[in-house]
Amino acid sequence: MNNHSETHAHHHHDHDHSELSETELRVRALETILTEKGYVDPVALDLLIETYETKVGPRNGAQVVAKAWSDPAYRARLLEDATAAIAELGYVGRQGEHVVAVENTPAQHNVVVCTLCSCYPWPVLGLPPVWYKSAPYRSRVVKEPRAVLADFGVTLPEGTAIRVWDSTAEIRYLVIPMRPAGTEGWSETQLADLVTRDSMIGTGLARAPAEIAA
Amino acid sequence: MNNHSETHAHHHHDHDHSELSETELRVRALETILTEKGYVDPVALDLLIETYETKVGPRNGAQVVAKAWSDPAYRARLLEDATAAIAELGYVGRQGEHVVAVENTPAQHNVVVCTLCSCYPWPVLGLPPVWYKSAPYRSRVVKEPRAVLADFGVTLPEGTAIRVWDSTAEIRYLVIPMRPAGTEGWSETQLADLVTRDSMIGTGLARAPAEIAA
Amino acid sequence: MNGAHDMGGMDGFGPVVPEPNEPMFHAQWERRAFAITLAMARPGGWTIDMSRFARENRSPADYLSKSYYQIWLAGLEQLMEERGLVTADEVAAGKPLHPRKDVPLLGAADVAPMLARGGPTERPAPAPARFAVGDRVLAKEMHPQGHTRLPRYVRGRTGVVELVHGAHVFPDSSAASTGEQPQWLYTVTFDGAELWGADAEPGLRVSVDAWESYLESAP
Amino acid sequence: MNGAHDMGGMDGFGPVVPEPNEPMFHAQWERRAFAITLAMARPGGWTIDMSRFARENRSPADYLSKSYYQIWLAGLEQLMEERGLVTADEVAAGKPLHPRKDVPLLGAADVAPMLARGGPTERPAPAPARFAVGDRVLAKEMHPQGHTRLPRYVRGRTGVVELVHGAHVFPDSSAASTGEQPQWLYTVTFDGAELWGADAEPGLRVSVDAWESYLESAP
Repeated sequence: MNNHSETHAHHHHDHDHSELSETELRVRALETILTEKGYVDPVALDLLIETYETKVGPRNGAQVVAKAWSDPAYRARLLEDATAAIAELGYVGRQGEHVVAVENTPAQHNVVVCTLCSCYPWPVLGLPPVWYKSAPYRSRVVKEPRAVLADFGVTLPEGTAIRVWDSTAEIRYLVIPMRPAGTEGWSETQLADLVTRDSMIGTGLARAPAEIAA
Repeated sequence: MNNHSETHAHHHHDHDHSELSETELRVRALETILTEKGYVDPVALDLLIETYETKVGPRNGAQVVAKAWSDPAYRARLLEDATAAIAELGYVGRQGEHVVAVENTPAQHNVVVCTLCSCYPWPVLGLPPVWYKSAPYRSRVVKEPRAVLADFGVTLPEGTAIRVWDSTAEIRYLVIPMRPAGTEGWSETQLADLVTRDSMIGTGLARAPAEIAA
Repeated sequence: MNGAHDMGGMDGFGPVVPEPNEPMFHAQWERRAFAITLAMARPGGWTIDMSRFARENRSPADYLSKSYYQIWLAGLEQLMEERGLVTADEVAAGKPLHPRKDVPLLGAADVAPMLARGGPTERPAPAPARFAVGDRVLAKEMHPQGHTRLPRYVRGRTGVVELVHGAHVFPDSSAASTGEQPQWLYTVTFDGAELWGADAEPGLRVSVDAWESYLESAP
Repeated sequence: MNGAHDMGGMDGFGPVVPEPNEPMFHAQWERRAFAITLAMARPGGWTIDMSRFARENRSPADYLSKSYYQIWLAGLEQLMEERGLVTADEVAAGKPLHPRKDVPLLGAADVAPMLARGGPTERPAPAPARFAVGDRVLAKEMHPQGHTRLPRYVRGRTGVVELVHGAHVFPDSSAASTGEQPQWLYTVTFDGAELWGADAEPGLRVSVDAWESYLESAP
């Protein structure tokens, strides 16, 4: 699989442009056929796109993490049954039917991958970024996660063990990053601003307060 | 790796033609540079090509097999030290420095492959055919040799075990096919006509007398 | 199948290149490909396992040269073709040439409930679980030509059961249209050195989620 | 490296398609690519192991989309570039831009002796052989990022030593420019079921040629 989608900045083939046009034309033809045959409803298609472009994304997961940082009872429920605890906040459904939350500690850092395709917890993180679906990430992170983290500019202490979760079934994993120091007394809303998408996949850490001060 | 070389009959890409031209131009440019820099001698290049196009090929191996069929002492030497026994007939050198001969019997059929690249006993068989270097052959024959033999129209008796030799080092394997019935008293020259290239790789059998009668 | 999709442990793909401020889609056609793929699951009636197999069951060169949503499209076309919903001549012509099949439609009102429901795969257990947390298990050396979710890099390696997830739809049979055949599902964790030998990064542990028939008891 | 070249046991490549009356070369450029590759080994001074690694050390998509002699060319260009014999700007310009390096030439008179000599890899044994015919050995679970000749499909599997070939140049070190480091070389034979489990064809046995450091004693 190409590391980058066709329209990404890095083009490796001279013939990308004609392939792009071919693909565009093919998708248009398919949609025309499906619509004319009455297999799809154009309004439903627009709704599907709108849902994932505007409603479902890593802000959902950030709320979950911020609440777990703030509320020990919620944290306990999240670690016990993440699917139910996440549903308390209204995040349910497709590609999040069975969720397990895994918590980072100074002793263990968790990283999530799907080596076989692109499994990812949609209700809390939205659709996965291109790099998550790419061959470099899928091939390397189960063997050399520290080298992969270096590609993200992340260096972990030597004493921290790395635990990689390969999502080969319908279980979806959500990483709970470590709460940054200097956030005592912060509200859940403030804390959620520190929780990045990558920190919930394990290829990043939660932001330090200084990073969002500017 | 493409199953077929670029000029093979089956083209899978619309842009084969332009790629072919690009490759052709690149090879010409390389040869020009190498010649002008004095790194290669054009006469030496022609000699290399002429050698493998006209002098080295499966007729060499067929002589070896025919002699082994005819001469029990030679057969014994071939099975004991194939490199030396083949050198007796003058076939030596590059990609045949260390040869092992493996004999087909009713109980065991031998097949040779190089899953990692294209290792092949040049002095006795010449350069390998495209299929031998192709992904379908290299990927499948170590796992489902009977299915691969079916692609060659070869069906072995159920009781015949299949032994696949993956040439992962500099040892080269030469299969001695079974001598066809009805060839009693034939000369080595006559017998050699029955020995096909594929029968010495293990993807074929020696031809029956009836097959060459016509 | 041992296809190009089973990438864990492969070398040579280069660095991971995160894209700052990456948009959800990189082209209009990706939006539409995404939406028609989701919408067609209702009239198509295929399972997620059939979808995955349709995407991965192609030559490695083809898989590796297509972008993510191009693979989705290729898989979708194959699933529709197999069921006679949309045929190759129609795609070539860019218009319907054959009568509509009588299949249900995903209407606009169905979208939110469909997404909220998702596709839970947990099922009543057909038998007691064979393994428990802490058991040492061997991932079988298996190489089926059909769909499977046991990656090559753990096959033949020994790990420890870390989580037990209940019984879940078995993807190998679901993809092959031979039914859900639910099995117990386990998270099995392997030491890096067990998977990669001396070439593993120190301190690494890796888990996969593995169905019961992928596993054997290990000493 | 676990590259696309290590194909044993992969699925999805389709049938083997023999070509009747196949010519030795399918285009004039293939003849020339073949010849310049053979001829450049003398001035280049690289080993066969370095050549193999130069060919296989590329992204899987690249390896799988190139034809056989296109891979040879790409490998040759890389080897020449690394040694400053021919540089990328020269290939782009189609003519020499930098001075010739002082390296030996393969002259016409050298061709026959060079081909007749070949490149024998047997060397005096540095130590007694650790294994003997009939020994049970385990192919190590190893995943080096450099060149190796132990295919993935036998790693972690147990076989039997069938032939002992003497000590041979070790490709892993030879490709890495760390010398010949000769090791004992064995033909190790595996039952099909050991390699492929229940998915093996019945009665199958497969061997690889394996250097001593690829192997461990097995019970």
